[in-house]
Amino acid sequence: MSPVHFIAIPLFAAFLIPLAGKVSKELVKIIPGLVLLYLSFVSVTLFPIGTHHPVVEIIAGFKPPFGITLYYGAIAAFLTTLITLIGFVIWLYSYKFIIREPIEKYYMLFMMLITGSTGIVLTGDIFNLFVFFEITSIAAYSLTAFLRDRDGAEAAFKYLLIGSFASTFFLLAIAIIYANVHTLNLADIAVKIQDVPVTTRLFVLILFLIGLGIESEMFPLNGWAPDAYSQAPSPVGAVFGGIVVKAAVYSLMRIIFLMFNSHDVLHFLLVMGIITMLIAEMSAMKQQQIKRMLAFSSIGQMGLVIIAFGIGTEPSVRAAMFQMFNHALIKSLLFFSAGYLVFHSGSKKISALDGLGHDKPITSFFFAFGALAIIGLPPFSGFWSKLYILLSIADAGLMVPVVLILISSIIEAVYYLRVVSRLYFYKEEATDVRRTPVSGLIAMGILTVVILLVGFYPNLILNWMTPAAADLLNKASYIKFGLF
Amino acid sequence: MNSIAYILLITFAGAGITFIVHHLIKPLRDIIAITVAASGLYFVIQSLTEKTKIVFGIADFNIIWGNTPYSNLFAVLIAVLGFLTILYARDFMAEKERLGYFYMNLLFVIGGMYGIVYSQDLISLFFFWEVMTWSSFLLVIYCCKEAQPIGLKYFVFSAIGAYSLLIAIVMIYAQTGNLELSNILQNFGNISEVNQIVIAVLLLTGFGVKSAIMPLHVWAPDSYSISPSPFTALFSGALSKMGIFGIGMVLFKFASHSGYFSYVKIILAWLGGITALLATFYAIFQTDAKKLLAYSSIGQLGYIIIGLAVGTPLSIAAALFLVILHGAFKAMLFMSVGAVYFRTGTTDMNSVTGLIRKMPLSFVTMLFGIITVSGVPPLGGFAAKWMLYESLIQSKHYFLVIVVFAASTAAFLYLYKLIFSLFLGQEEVEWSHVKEVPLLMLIPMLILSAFVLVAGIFPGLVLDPISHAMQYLGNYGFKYETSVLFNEWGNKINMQTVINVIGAVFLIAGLFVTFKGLKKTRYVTTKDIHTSGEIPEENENLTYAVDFYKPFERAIAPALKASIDKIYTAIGNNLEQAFDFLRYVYTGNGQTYAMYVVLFLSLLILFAELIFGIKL
Amino acid sequence: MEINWSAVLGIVFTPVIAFLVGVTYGGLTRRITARIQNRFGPPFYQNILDIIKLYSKESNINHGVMQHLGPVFAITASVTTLFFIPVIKDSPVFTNFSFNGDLIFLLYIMVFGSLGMALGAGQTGNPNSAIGVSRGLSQLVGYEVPFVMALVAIMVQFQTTSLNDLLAVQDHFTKWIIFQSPFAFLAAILAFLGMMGYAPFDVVIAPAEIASGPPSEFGGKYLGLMLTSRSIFTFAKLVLFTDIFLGGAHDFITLIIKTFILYMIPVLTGIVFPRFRTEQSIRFFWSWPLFFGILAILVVVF
Amino acid sequence: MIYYATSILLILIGMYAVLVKKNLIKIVIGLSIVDNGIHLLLIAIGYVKDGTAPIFSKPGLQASQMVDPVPQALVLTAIVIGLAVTAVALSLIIRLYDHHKTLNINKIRKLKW
Amino acid sequence: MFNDKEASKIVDIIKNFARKHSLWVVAYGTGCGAIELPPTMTSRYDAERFGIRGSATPRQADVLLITGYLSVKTLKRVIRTYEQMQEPKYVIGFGSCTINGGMYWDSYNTIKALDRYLPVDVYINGCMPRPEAVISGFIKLQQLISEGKADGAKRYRENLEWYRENQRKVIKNWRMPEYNW
Repeated sequence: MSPVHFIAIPLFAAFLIPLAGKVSKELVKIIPGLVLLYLSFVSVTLFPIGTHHPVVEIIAGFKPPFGITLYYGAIAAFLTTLITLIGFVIWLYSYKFIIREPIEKYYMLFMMLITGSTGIVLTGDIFNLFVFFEITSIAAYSLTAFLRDRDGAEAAFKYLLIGSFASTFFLLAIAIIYANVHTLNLADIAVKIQDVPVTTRLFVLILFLIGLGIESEMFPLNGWAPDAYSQAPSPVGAVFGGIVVKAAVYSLMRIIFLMFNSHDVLHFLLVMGIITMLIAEMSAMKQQQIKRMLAFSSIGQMGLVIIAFGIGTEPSVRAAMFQMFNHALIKSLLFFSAGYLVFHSGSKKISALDGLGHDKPITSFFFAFGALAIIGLPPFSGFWSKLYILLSIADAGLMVPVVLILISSIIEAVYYLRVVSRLYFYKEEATDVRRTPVSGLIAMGILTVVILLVGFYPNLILNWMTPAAADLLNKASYIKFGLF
Repeated sequence: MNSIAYILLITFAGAGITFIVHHLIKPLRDIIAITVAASGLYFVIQSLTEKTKIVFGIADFNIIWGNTPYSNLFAVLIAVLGFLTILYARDFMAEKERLGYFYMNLLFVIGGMYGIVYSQDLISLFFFWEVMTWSSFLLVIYCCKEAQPIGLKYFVFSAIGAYSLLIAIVMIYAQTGNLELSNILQNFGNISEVNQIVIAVLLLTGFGVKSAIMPLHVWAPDSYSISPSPFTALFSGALSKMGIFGIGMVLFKFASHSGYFSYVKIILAWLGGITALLATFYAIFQTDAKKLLAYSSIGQLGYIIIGLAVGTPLSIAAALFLVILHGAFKAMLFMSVGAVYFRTGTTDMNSVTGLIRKMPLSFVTMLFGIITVSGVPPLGGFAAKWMLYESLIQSKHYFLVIVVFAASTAAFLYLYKLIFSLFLGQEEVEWSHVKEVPLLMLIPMLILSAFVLVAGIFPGLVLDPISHAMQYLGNYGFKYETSVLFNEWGNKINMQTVINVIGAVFLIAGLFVTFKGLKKTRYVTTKDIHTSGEIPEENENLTYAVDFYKPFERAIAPALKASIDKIYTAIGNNLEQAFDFLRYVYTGNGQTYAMYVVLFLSLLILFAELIFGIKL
Repeated sequence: MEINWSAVLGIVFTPVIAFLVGVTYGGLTRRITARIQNRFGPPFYQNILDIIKLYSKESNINHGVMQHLGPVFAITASVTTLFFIPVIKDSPVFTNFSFNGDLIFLLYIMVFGSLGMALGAGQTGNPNSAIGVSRGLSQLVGYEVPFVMALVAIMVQFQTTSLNDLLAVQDHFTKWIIFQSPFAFLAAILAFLGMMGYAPFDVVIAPAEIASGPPSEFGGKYLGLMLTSRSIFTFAKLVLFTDIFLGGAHDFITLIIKTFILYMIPVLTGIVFPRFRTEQSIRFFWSWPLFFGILAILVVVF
Repeated sequence: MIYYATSILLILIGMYAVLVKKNLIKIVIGLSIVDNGIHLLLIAIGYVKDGTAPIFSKPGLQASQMVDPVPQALVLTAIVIGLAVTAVALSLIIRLYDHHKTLNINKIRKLKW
Repeated sequence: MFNDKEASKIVDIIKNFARKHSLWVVAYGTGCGAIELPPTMTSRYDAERFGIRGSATPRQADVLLITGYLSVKTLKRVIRTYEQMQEPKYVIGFGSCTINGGMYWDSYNTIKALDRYLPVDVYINGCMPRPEAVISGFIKLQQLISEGKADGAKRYRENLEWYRENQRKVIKNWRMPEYNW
């Protein structure tokens, strides 16, 4: 087994699905599940290996720095595991949720997204990174418009517009880098970029910040995010929040730690993270639509992750990873439950959710659970990651971000709890008898159990987080293994 | 395994089991809840004799649970009140919905409180603090739609408190690199003085929210009054004490090193005094019994804070004595008001009246409660007030003692209004169907009543554990006997004599008045009163309850105009408006977003020097 | 068990003497009032006759057990207050229990009776009673504050809270606290006006307005017990003030003289003044008396 | 040098179109122009004056005389991606026109705030 | 030593002495006679020297003073007030109207003879009686009390049915509360 499976198999599945669609609709639904199950299995088996010692896979026989490599280190192991597992849960949820035709296109694009995301995480080549980025993006644009309604198309177009900008700048940055160092291998670039004139490096940095910042939802580059999150089908929202953004942030941080590891850059990230978080949380406060609210909350959480990365110490990076993990889990749970809540209430509005807690006790329970977890209350997993972020920030001697993070947590609590209140306490009688399908409930149940488990026993994840953080921060080892 | 582990395990697991059982076998639910609370009580008593410590690692931290004399004091309070509350809830909540939810959160609250007092490190302290916070929030919003904004307010304030705790914890971690209590206490002096003060103030703010110190109290009246009565008893009786627990720890274990700290203490003491006075004034003008009690709670917590902040042995003893006592009497009062609510369906003091003959035992409970609150001898409240005043005078807080005294005198007003409106006064036809509450609700009330009586006669019995707790806090040398209290000037009061004299005189006079002309003494209804010869109709309202203290209100009107609550509301609304304004950044026009991107790019390039330190 | 007979004697006789003195003072008040109003007035023993008559009423009514116990609370408070005050200085007979309590205790036991009465009055269901109680409690808040300030000033000045210690300090008339701490005395005596409940602070019972307020449903033995209690309580308060400010008394004659002089202050004020409204009286207590109280404390502190 | 200048000019023209033009089609055209600008830039980076194709077609040919093959490969990929994006964009525009009956981007802002 | 009988006799004497000298009056100012009371109580005639003082409520009062004519409407109130008083209690009819209706002898709604409805102990005649007459009436009552003859309350209780019958005759809308005598 090799890390190539992560890219090849979903890609293959993506092309297989339309064919399978000719045979049977059920097959279309089952194939992604099987693929993701297999990938999860692979990721879990490879996990200890990658964590212990990075695996570098050479594609097509060219040796680095000339050929394309896959770098499966601790952090890649962690992220692929996260992506595949979340992907599997999302598939489980989609199984009954996506009932609109064309199902095969949905699953095809979904597989493309998985391919792209794992590719971003795994690749050791900057242009390859760009390509995977584009795969992810195009799949994401299409998925956003999947429902074929007016707003979906609008959101997708905005996403596309901004996303094209991102890819443009990214490509420009690659061009400039290539012009200067004549290599595309990340490890090689990391070695050679030191000789490049400072001005050029800075320009490249800015272009990367913009290009990847758009995908990692940094303010003011995140105009697309609320629309895309809220108009895409709910599982796709979970994919965005749980997979795509994580991959984007990872690549941003990888590039920054490899090429531009300076305090000023990190401080800039810190400040941008804070601004992103605050503005997103404040905007979420008065949203009328539940999914839009979740989108803003997602942006806010990514702000938090960026803050933690911006501190740039090992504990903080570890905390950021932990937060990414928790956010992927919890936000997926929230999107899942919100999806069914919206479906049952027949309206995207928060005000339409009154009393759903009585009609749909289990789904509503999951939403409430997720709300409590994402605010960062113990004993849920969100508590630990937030705590670690705060501790690491304070360890770095900064107090202002701590205060601001906590203020935004309070705002977060306010808008989430408002929704929870509405669910349970605004109307007493039950009206609707439609049931949430079992597969959806199982998906949410899995997430819930994991959240609680991690909440009570954070070492479960934290133990794997330490090598991942070290991997991300340790440029030398990356260069060493990346170039043999 | 030892007792503490059992306590936490049983309570938390019991909470989950209760919730599940509620959905499977409804009748078992109450039994399980009561069993859980009872076994918690059993193990707390077990743990009193042990001195144990559990250490295990979670994440990167050592989690340490252990008991100290100080925590034992609070644990007993929690255990007893928790048990009695659940006992009381059995019948009170019988007809309500969502009982699984109720019992689960109630047990979570109890478990969270156990956790707080047994935590020997700040991580688990904060962990349990938050557990307690959200489970109590869920109980506050339990009742109805009206409770939602109130619950939200409670949660926001709790979150502010919890997060200032968290900031302090984070600062401590940054300064000492460790979060174990024993370790922190050793190294706290090494932190710079400014940081010490900041940490202490943050901790005090955090704990102060739960104990409702003045500028942070606004959540309390509404939350207390809207939450279901059994929980309110626990809320006011035990949960608010967690703040006190923390404040005690901060004042005596943490920040005793810095010289500036005395100023913090003085400010805290005065805040407590103002809290006591203003809360009392607000309580006087309430028309809802639970709201009145809520303000009363705030006021009483003010006394406790004064006692702690003044910090002489006697004042700490008074504060801790009040902690125990307030737990008991406020639970009694809330239970008694709850009993009224249980039978009449309202706690509006303007409409309920004259229940004394229908609910005599509830009345007795409330009578004992208000005598204790008012601090009139011979019940326990007097011993506490006595110690508080003496210690304040002897530690030269002359004006504070006046404020406190004014507050506790003004307390007579609302206490009288409470008992008068609900139990005394005209017996209206509207409430003629009312009966005494079931036995299971009476038992907790009567147990607590007996306790306040004993605490009044033999304060030494309660002061024994308190003196142990104070030794843990580093305060020695306060003198007491089983029923004799001494102040620092050597004056004393003998509660035994007091109760003997009062009892004897009361007995003689009572017998005299009873047996003098016994046959010709008859009972007449409350309709048969002097009305200048007019004959009141059967349903005519003769109760004087609306605007009961109008003259007093007129006298102190200027003091009541400023309302902190309104200030907070204004701040909240304006902030929300401002947030609302911010989201107009997202115009919805894709081109604008693209413009943002380009502008951001240009800005970065233009100010590259400023941002990255390199000129582009 | 050895019985201290002189103490027993004191316990038995102190209330009796207090009652007799108090009731006589009450009668004298009526007579003095009458003389000032150019009337002849009732005999000085008129109040005793009233009380005997009330006890001899053949039928009594109550509205419930709290009304029944209200006067009992009142008399318990009066007698207990009396027992914890040294009536005669250094006398083994009349010291009673005064070594077992102190000023703070006295402050609280003094309101015990009013609260008990208030409960009793509350149960009658008469709106007038409730109004009276409301006024009384409001006024209580008014006058307790300056009174406590005065006491705090004294306690701080002499570093004791015990009445016996205060008495021991005033062994010569130049050392009377009235001279040592005049502001405290002023604050206390103004508060004392309110405490006694004569005009202008008689808004509680206000006979022509709210039908005598709290006791309006009390008659017969209940009213009798209340009046007994009031007589004892008046005397107890007078003795307390004498002990605090005027150096107590070594014998009965001095005691009578001192208490009578003290007693005349509220009585004579009451005769010439009309009635304050409740809020007016509260504001009054929070103006000059409070000022004197603060002054007293400041004098002690600096 | 002219290649660099032209490519930057193209990028700027494309940017202008995207940022200022209100018609969705024009915006997409703008995006394409930006893309093309970058492609040109990439080619220009790899260009060697008087260079040959990067094939050892005749003996004695030095690697330095060849144009860099990597940018060309990159550009090929990028063109494909650009095409895909344009296709998606145009299909979205069709969908938008169906729903809104307009192509003015200012009027297509149902999702805001 | 005294025997029981003598002791009770002495107690009776003390009781009667106290009762006699402590007459608390609840004055029911039904008619014009009420104007005569202020001079009686104040400094010119000073009734207080006989132990007579006003009382605020019937619960505390000994004497019910009916100052003038009683209409049917006021009778009801008077009866209630009387029944709320504590025994021993006395009634003084004040002025001619209470005796025979006086100048309202032919009025359709005025009570002619008070004695038919309430047990009157002492009548003071005159229209109006001067304060001297009032005081003399009180002194007469005091005499009756000390002789133990002022037993109006006892009479009322014993002949309750007769009184009730009379009362019911004139009071048409009889909605009096039932007292548990």
